[in-house]
Amino acid sequence: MADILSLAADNLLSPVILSFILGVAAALGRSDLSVPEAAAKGMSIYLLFAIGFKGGASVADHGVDGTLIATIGAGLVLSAGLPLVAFNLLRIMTKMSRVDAAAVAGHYGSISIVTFVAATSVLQGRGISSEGYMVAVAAVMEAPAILSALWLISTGGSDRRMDGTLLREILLNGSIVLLVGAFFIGLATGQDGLASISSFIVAPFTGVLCLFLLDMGLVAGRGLRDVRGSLGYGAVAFGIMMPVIGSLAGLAAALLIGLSTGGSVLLMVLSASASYIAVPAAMRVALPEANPSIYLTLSLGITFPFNLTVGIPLYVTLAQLATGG
Amino acid sequence: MADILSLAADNLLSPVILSFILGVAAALGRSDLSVPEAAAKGMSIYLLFAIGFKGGASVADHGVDGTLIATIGAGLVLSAGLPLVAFNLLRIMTKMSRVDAAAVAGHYGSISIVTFVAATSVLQGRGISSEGYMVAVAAVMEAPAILSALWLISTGGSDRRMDGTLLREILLNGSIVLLVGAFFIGLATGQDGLASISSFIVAPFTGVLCLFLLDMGLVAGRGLRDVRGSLGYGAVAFGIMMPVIGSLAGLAAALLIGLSTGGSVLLMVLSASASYIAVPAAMRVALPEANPSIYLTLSLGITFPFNLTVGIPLYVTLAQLATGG
Amino acid sequence: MADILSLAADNLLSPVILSFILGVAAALGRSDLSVPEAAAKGMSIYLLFAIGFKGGASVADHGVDGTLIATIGAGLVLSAGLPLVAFNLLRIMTKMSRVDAAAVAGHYGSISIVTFVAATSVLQGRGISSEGYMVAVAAVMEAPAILSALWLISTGGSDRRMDGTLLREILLNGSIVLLVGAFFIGLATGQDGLASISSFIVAPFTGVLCLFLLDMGLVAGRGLRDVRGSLGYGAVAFGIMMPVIGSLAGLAAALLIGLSTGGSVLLMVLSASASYIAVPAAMRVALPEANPSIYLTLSLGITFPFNLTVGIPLYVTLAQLATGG
Amino acid sequence: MKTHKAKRVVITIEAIMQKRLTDALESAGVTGYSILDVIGGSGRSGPWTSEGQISRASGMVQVICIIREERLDTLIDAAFDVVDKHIGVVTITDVEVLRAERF
Amino acid sequence: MKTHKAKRVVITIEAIMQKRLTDALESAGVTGYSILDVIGGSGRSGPWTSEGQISRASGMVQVICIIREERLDTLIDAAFDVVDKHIGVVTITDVEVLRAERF
Amino acid sequence: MKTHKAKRVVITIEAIMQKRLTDALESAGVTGYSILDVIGGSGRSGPWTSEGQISRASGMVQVICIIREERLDTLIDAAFDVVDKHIGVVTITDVEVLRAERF
Ligand SMILES: Nc1ncnc2c1ncn2[C@@H]1O[C@H](COP(=O)(O)O)[C@@H](O)[C@H]1O
Ligand SMILES: Nc1ncnc2c1ncn2[C@@H]1O[C@H](COP(=O)(O)O)[C@@H](O)[C@H]1O
Ligand SMILES: Nc1ncnc2c1ncn2[C@@H]1O[C@H](COP(=O)(O)O)[C@@H](O)[C@H]1O
Ligand code: NA
Ligand code: NA
Ligand code: NA
Repeated sequence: MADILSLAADNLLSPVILSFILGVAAALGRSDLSVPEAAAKGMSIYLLFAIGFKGGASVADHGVDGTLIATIGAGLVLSAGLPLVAFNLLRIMTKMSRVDAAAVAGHYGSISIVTFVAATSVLQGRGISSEGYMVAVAAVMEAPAILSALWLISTGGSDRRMDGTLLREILLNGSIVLLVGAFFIGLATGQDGLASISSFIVAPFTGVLCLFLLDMGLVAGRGLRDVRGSLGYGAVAFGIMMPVIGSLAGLAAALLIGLSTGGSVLLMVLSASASYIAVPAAMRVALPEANPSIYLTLSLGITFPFNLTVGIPLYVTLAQLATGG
Repeated sequence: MADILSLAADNLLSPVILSFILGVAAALGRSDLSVPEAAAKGMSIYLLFAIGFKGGASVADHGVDGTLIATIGAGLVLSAGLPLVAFNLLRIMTKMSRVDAAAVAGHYGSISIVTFVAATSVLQGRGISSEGYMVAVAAVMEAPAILSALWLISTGGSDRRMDGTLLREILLNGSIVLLVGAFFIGLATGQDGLASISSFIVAPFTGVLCLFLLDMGLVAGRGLRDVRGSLGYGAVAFGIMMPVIGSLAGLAAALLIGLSTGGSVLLMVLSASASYIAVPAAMRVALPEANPSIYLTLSLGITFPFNLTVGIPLYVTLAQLATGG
Repeated sequence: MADILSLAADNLLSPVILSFILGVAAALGRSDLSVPEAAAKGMSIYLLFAIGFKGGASVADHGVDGTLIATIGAGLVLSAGLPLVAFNLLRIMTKMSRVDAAAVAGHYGSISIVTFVAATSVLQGRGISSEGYMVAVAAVMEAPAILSALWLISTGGSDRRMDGTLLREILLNGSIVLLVGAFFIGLATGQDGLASISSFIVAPFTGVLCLFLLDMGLVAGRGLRDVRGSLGYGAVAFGIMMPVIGSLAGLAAALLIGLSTGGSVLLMVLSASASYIAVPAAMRVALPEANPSIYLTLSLGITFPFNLTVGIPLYVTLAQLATGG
Repeated sequence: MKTHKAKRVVITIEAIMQKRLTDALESAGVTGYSILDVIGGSGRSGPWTSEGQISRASGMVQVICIIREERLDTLIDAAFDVVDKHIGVVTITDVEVLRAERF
Repeated sequence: MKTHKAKRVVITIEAIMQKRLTDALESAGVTGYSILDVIGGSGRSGPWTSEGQISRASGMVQVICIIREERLDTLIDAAFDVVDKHIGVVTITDVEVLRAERF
Repeated sequence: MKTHKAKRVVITIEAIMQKRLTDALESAGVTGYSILDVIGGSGRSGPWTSEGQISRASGMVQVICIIREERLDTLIDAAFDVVDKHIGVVTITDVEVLRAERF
């Protein structure tokens, strides 16, 4: 316990997390500090490219062990399955409509790539290595949760929510394509490729992450400010409980598969985190009647800060205990 | 004298200053070269974050000596007092209306953070160290000058110019919040924090500053081109005299307090420089009848280039003579 | 031949080229991946500044040999002359109108600075050095081709297409001014200047080029998708033949002048590449009746990818054979 | 100079629906439109801004069509199908245009 | 398709005044508006462009409200208080809207 | 509040022609205008978007002038000279403006 607390304190005292907190504080204090949309999108492209490339180069270097297929499979199952857990929990803990609950549930099955990136940077800071292909697992976990959420709704009525256009949009959304594409470029060019661009994608990475999290903090803080009070206590409690439940499911899967300590942490983080890029967009198209401020505030305003500050150190400690790493 | 000239020549021949000159030349030649607004804002966020963080980390490293409080106090007095000097000088040297003169005066009490950044990079190039907390002094000097300017106007009439909203906007404007926030992050995470992001905020810093000053040159040159002739000789002379007067006031304060040579240079630069971010915005809100092209052209078109090219080497030489450094 | 193929394979397997291919694939697959306009423009400013500066610093270091003037002269002749070749080839191989053919011809006389940058990064990867002033040659080759294209049209009719405004726009367009300006800054500040900003303009250069080519791939792919079928076979064949013809003209000039192997490659690349920044803009102003989708698709959709993937390795091999380097 | 009567239709819609809307317009034979970026706003679902956003879900655009009066209904029907269940404001204004041969 | 009469009010105002304007609109009960970025222009104080600007003082925006005719005066009064001493152009156009239930 | 009749002219034109157009407007004595960025669109030459573009050749803008009715023809003539051979849509709408002293 003391360990978790000191880990958490350590984690909180990093420039990355403090930048996020600065952003939240600035937004709550109604400062006009803001990052231009194009700069924020530019940084997100940088982070996705860098994390994908490094994952691919690491697989090219260490090779793929037998657990790759199993982990991908586990990712698919977690992404598709966790929305069912989330949906039922929401129906019990809150008064949300079926549609809102399904939309929120979809977010929690899917993943937040920034939380994943922050976790890799914590692992790196502690010298804990992880399987390079976890980036690919992150990619496959984005979409199934959306299908589960739409299935949850379609069981209630008869209208088709999913069409070919939407399916293509989900599977080929920009962040998946960039992450997977960079992964394959890293895989194809290996350590030579990495060496040629490491002073771009490795050295300044943590610094860019600071500014990006400053921006995420501003957006999250603005969301919290605008809808303060629009989420009930039940929903807020869900936003903290659900990631813990997800992380435990991820840990169970990691133990079954036999992932390394670092890999276990990352699978936990993927399961625990909630999407705020791909899934909100899909929900706006497929479930326009769901209230975006509910799912965006929960995902970005509650669960994302929780994971960043308390969640990641907690998952690291749990994974170390469970894997003996 | 020969010394100052050779220092000035040295300074002029740096990539940073030449980039600024390139920008001015391109704008005067009516080239369509331009930096997108989002890219310029992105660079300014980077520079503020980096300079704030490095200041905080330096204070964490070297500790605070007894002069901190005195220097902050001096900064407040200089920022609040210099507008009175500027206002009277303007009323003597030019035919500006009271409102225009007060608006301009507010700019000269406040500070230009980019001039400050350029000065730190000159000091670093010469191996002159300075107190890390000068960044915090820069932050406290932004706002008092605005209050002085509004006070100058209110003594003339009776209408209230300042309200709670404006005060909050001034004190929590984005650049102050980012600078101070990054300062505290640097203070809290110290040299470890700095090490983790130094390949982002230290190594490429001078290069980013070049591109940023290219943009500042474009904007300043465009301003000069559009209003050529709208400023009288008196105003132009003011734009060159006032920074020198300000720098001498800053030097006097620095000697009283006992700052290092580097710290003295920076306090001189802060006193000598004129705002073009926070103060213009406040003036548009509080003094809409003041002509923005007067204060923007003076601050960005006359004083900023003067400080960048001639002023900084001059202040370095004066500070070295005065402090024996 | 086997050599060329292995070189080409090597070239294709670099992160830079694979990033371009990823972009094309994402666009053809209708992914919504996109780079914000401001971020793309920001990167292009970075690349122009860095390549110009490095060229200037290299000239400051190695001095100028007697071939400088000759190479500049050759660049002017190639830029002005190649449009005549291109125009006649187009009139033979395609059914394009005179105006469209002239507009396209102008693009092929001028240059693509990104192809040039990609070639310098290939040369650097192979340890082949080149004359630093080739950057200046690139700059002088931008404009003459435009004048040739307008001359081709004016021989047909009597209306004046060129006026003072347009000429100034062409000669002082942003990319020329930035390239030439950065070249002179590099020349003036030399290796000291380079050292002070090399962790900005040298170290991360290849990485930025990857993201920039990702964007170019997205734009090129979108162009290909939108006009698929609008170019006949003749035009497509032209888009592949013309760069080879251009490169041979460039090689002949390089041999006459006695350029190094690296310099020969770069002159070949300049002759082989087609503009998609300065020339399209000039054509929209001077020849509004020419169809932009023809010249943009040929230049960016056919010739640019050809040069990037097959052309550059081919030109390297030819230059090595011819110069014995 | 001679001008001609036409209609200016402005459709304010979520950015994620833009492609669906323009596809529907094109299917209905409306191939002339321009798109403006909306950087913020407010409505029944509260205020929003695009500042610092990376989510594709946020953000709106304005699709502007200048169209002959006789083709207005086709356009409106096509747009309505897409806008119906979604956030979206559709306004129609009388305008005069130069160079009617372009429409 | 049935349309309804309404007014389209466009207020061009300095970016720094945007928050004050929208706060005033909201106090007056006007909660529907969209904001466009103005990237340059010219007026009595000469030409300007947002290119390369970092100052919060530069730049303008357009605040666009679609509103029922009977609520127009409330809006205009609220806007006028803010725009009065400041740079700002206010225009009002007749429009037809689809789905009047939204206003 | 009292309003005054005026015209709102919107000229959608290629970004590279913007300077020529505004110079022509200024020569004709029209010094009030605002510029909006057009981020995409479609016309006879097919669809386009400004996403990821670095070419100066792509992209369009909207130049918006609020002008007194009696000065409309001057404006239109000046604009037409520039727009004539170029891509461009010119629309004119009746508007009411506040503070007519500004025009
Ligand atoms: N009356 C209106 N006038 C202008 N824009 C509006 C209006 N109502 C809604 N909008 C725009 O449409 C968005 C969504 O509206 P709503 O669905 O009511 O939340 C708002 O954020 C505005 O950008
Ligand atoms: N007649 C007009 N039509 C359109 N926009 C205008 C007009 N007059 C002023 N503006 C806009 O308002 C800004 C400030 O105008 P002014 O206060 O006259 O300098 C200008 O830069 C334009 O962006
Ligand atoms: N009817 C229209 N309504 C709105 N914008 C149009 C219209 N026609 C053309 N445009 C705009 O003008 C551009 C060029 O049109 P065009 O020359 O027909 O290809 C298009 O891409 C649109 O941005
Ligand atoms: Na999850
Ligand atoms: Na000052
Ligand atoms: Na060429």
